[in-house]
Amino acid sequence: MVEEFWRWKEYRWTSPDIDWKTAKTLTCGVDVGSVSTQVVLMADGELYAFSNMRTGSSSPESAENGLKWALEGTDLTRDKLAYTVGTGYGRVNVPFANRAITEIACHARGANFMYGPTVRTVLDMGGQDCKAIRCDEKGKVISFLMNDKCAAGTGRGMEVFAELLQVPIEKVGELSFQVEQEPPPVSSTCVVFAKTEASGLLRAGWPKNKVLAAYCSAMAHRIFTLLERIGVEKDFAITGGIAKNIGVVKRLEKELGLTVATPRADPQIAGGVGAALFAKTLVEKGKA
Amino acid sequence: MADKKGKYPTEPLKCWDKAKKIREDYYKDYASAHEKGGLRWAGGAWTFDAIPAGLGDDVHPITSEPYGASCAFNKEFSLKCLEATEKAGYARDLCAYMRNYWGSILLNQFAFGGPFPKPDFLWQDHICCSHAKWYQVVSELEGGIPHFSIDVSVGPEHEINANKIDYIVGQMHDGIEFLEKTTGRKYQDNLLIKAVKNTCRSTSTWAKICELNKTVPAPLDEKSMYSLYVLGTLQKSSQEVADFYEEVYAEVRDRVARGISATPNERCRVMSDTQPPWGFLSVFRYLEKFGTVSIGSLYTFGLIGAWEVAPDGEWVHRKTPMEQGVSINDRDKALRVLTEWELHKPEWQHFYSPHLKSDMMIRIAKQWKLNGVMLHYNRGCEGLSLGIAENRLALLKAGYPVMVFEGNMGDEREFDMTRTMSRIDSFMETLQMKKEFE
Amino acid sequence: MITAGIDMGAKNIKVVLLEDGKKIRARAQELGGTDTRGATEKAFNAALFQAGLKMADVSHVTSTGAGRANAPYAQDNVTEVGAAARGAVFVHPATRTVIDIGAEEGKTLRCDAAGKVIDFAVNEKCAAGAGSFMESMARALEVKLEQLGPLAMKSTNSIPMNAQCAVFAESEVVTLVHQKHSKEDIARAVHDAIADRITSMVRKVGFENDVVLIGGVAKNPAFVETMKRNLETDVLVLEEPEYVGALGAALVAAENAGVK
Amino acid sequence: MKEIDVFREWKNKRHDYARDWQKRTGGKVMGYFCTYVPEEILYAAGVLPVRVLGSHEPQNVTEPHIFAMFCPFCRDCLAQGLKGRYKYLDGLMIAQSCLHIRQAYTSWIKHVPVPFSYYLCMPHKVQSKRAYPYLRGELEEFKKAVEKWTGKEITDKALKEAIAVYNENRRLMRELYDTRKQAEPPISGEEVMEISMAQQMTDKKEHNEALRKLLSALPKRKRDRPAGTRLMIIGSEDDDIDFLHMVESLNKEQYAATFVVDEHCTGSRYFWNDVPEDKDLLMAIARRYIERPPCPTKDWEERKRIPHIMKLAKDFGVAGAIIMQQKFCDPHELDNVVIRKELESKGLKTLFLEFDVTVPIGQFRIRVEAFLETIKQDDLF
Repeated sequence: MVEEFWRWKEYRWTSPDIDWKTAKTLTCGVDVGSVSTQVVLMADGELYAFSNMRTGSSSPESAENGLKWALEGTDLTRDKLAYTVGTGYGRVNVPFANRAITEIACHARGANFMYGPTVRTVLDMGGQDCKAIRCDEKGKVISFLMNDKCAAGTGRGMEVFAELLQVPIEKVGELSFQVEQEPPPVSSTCVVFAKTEASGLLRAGWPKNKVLAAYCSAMAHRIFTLLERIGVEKDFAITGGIAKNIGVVKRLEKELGLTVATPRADPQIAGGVGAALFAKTLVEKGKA
Repeated sequence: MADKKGKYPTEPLKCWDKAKKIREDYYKDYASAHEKGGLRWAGGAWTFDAIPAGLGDDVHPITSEPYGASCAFNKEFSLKCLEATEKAGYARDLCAYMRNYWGSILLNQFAFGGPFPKPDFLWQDHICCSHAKWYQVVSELEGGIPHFSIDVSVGPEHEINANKIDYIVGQMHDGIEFLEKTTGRKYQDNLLIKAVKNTCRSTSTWAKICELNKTVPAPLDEKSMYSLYVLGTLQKSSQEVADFYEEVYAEVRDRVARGISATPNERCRVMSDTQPPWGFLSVFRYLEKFGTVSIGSLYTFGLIGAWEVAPDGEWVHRKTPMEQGVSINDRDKALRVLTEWELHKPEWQHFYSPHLKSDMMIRIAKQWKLNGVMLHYNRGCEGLSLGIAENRLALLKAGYPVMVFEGNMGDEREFDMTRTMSRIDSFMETLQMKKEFE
Repeated sequence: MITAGIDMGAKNIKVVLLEDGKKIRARAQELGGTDTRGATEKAFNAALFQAGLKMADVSHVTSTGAGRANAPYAQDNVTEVGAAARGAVFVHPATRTVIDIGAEEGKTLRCDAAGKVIDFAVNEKCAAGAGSFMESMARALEVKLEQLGPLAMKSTNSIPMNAQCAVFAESEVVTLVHQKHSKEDIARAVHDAIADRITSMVRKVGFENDVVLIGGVAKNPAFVETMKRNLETDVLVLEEPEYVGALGAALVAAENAGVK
Repeated sequence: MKEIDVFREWKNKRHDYARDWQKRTGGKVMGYFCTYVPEEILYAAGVLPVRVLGSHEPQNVTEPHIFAMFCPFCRDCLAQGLKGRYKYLDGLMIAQSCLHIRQAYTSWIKHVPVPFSYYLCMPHKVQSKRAYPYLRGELEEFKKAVEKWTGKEITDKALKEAIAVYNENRRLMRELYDTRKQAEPPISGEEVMEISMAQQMTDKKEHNEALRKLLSALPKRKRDRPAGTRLMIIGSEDDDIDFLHMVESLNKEQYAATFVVDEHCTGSRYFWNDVPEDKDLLMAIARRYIERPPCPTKDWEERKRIPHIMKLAKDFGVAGAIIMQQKFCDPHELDNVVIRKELESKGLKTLFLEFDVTVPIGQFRIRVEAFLETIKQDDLF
């Protein structure tokens, strides 16, 4: 295949208004997910720079590349980083991390920073799993739930689907709304069978957008039932890649009957942010 | 392709409307029992409903399995119930009937309109490993309702002995004490005796009706049998059901006499197994396109029917104790008769060994002259799916082609219509059946 | 007389042209993609071109496969199960058990000498145990699909794969990579996982020799080896395994067109 | 330590042990499903009861026999039979509990015939006074059947001795569990699980001997890691050693944790109560099995499991409970909702995990670490 529709844009960012040299503590958070890797650099607990890229088959390399890229253009060097926390699926394979903390704790903490202390429920829609987290005003995890054994309703599932329909993944959301009326959701839960079902719908003459709509609403509903099981309390935040897919988010909001809080930055980096913040706390507590 | 008209005359069932009415009244009576100073109780379709009957004629039950099936017919409502149950933390693979029923309680919505009418007590029996626990949960969801369940898992019919019967009858006596204590009513043995006789009569008569389906062409197809047998699952101990079954028997016998067929183009006879996916009974209509009729199943025959093996090996209806000249004149005797009668229930035998079920199925396949068997691997009921894979092997060994399809009697999310249809297409091909009309 | 069989598979569309129900004149396939009708026309024309025939020469067309109901050109259709049996017995008359692994469905059937199906099973609900599973695994291992088999052949020891969902298995593969297992061993684990699923299905139907393998995955030598090991019997791979379904349909077409 | 290795050895080489026992004693070996089997009667007849457990390997032989909606454990057990791992059994039996395991039994005796097989109709309504005379009667029948099978009478003397050996074994196991109440238990949950498993596969006399040696050695033992978070396992059948090992070997600076008690049938439920004193020996045995900590299939109308679980949690100073449930285990699914509510209401965190025979360690690890963080995450805030 020449074009890879599932591939989303990798990028990096540096804060225009922070001078790291004036910062007391510089910390780093590395979130090596099954699909994407983010490296977040924070100056005194403020977002300074980050990189967001796809995870390769080797976590250590992904982490390394992520860090290099995050530092790129800033004259900051890694030796200045007081403490690094690794998180995500490859958290134990981050060579330069001082400690590993689970993505559940990090996403709750990160959401607390990015969406504010009023956040009580966090949904992390990652590459391969979907986590519903209840947390307190400090971003401390009270309870959590993860989807099991089946990948329907995950980022990876969405990629598979974008590939099948040959629609760039960033476009899936908006296109899914370009339909006369909302179709019934695809019934299959299995990612692969959802594909089969979709091919069937296409054969039956459904336009792509309508199929996308059916898939997005199926995904939204699956996530909804997961959230129902843990109980949604406001404010409600979404982190992870899918947070950027309005096709799913808008439909989920409709089912929940509440709107999702708006983040200060790309929700995909929440895990990394949480990790960097934990790093800061650990430094301050002299645990580093 | 031939058209829908076939070589056999067909006719709608006369008893249809009455069946419908009995069912509607049943749920009305339950819901409105309190208005008339009566009582409401809930339990399973297999419970000894003859026993609470001794509390008075104004005591009305609701049996959860048929209720759950009624929910399943309404896909939208059913989905709401199922999701409410999941939200409450109950697993998706639990009994689909109960998940619909629990959901109704959680949503406080009665499938037949209005809020869910809370029962005064729970009266159940226990043979599969969850039966009594279903009502443990019901009691909890309803904020604590008195609950009594009777353990009947004492082994297959050929092992019945005094010790086993005493165990069950003993529990029944305790149960009657429980009923008097919880309701504050005086228990009336004469009503019990009447109800026990009705139980034997309705279940024996239902078997007689099923026997008539040995006829070629079959006077009844399974789809219509469902709407008739269900009454037995509602209240097999009621006079009304017992009498009604005798009417049905007369009508079906008349159909046989006049050569009336359920399907105009019967060329191939199959049976199913376990509860069907209730939301998708159209599967049975689909079979007709191939000139194929499902004449029933061990489920439709044996859940409510009482059977015995005649000296010539034929499977025939069980003679009632009254026909056998047994006199029932006190509580203990009534309870013993009821126990023995129910312990012969065909659908209770396979709980101890799937091989007993295989034997019964093969017997049906032979005596009802079948060409093949469709097994519903039912994710909604572990009790009736118990050992079903062994049944499949045994039927194949006996020379009957078998089709397997996975589904769920009460959770439409686990039934895939398209895949099942294509499965049927392949199966019909193997039976050399061609579609006769679209 | 020329008849045609079209196999509307979940991934590819295959066409076989048959002469007098005896001689295969052409085989062609196209990726189904989103425009199946267009793809079918392409495949059909390619086949006609190969055989130096025109549309008008084809007297009967029968379709099979997931999308058989809306196949262009087809006068009638036959189920995948029926087609697979007919095709397999035609190519290899001693066939009694057919294992067909398509992109998203695994099937097993037992049949008689005439290609009449006696019993069959299709994998339920989950796609582990199908070709697409193998594809996502290859992707997770970052190797080409064709390389997966040969890699597995080089494996020295077996590691169990626990995840069954195609997508979770991907992450398990990544985990195994992290645990420094060799690509060879992981590739084998993938094969074992699928082969176990398929073997379960085959045992359900019960197998009789000869056992033949059709469908795309049949071209994978490692998979064939694993199946032989599991079933402790020989498993034959028919020539052009992915066309057997379409061939079966073409045979049915010939029959329906009255070829003796 | 060597006093523990012996149990691990027995567990790992369970088949060799049984075959060797057969040779040594000339006695019969009875495989059994479900811990409601009255082993005392078999032991009195000179029979070695061994519980059939799975091997936790992927397998492809049970699909034709058991529909996939039944629990992985019953399929794994049947696989052992179909693969011929238990060829040496002289008999196979089951005591009635759940539908799932029953299928392993019924398919096994049909496709892998054994000289003697028995289905014991253990009552479900153990909360009814009617269960006592009934079970006593069933045991009477069972005793006769065993006597017919072994060709020798089971004397009261033999029964008394068997009961004594079994009660001794139960006492020693409870003593072992008591050591886990210490702030720093001398033994890990993984090790205890190996001992409990061995307990279900070996001659109780020999198991008692080994237990005594272990108990006298334990006081001097120090583990190489802190106990950390004190965990309880609540579960359906559970012999997932790999999982316990994973949890108890997580990075000890951050995630130190130890299983200090359990409530499932491959653990405490199996030995928690003794056969009481009773002139009528069969009634004594009946009472023991009726009054033992119940399997959910028998825990109704009242829920007696819950107070028992809460007491264990209190006595062993538990901080969190991991509910390990075999996928599709309906009886436990009908208990877990209330059990979790009860534990959470007492401030005990719970983690629910659904098990298949093979454990996807990766997927579980993240859940367990996050769970431990929710119990002890204060250093992060």
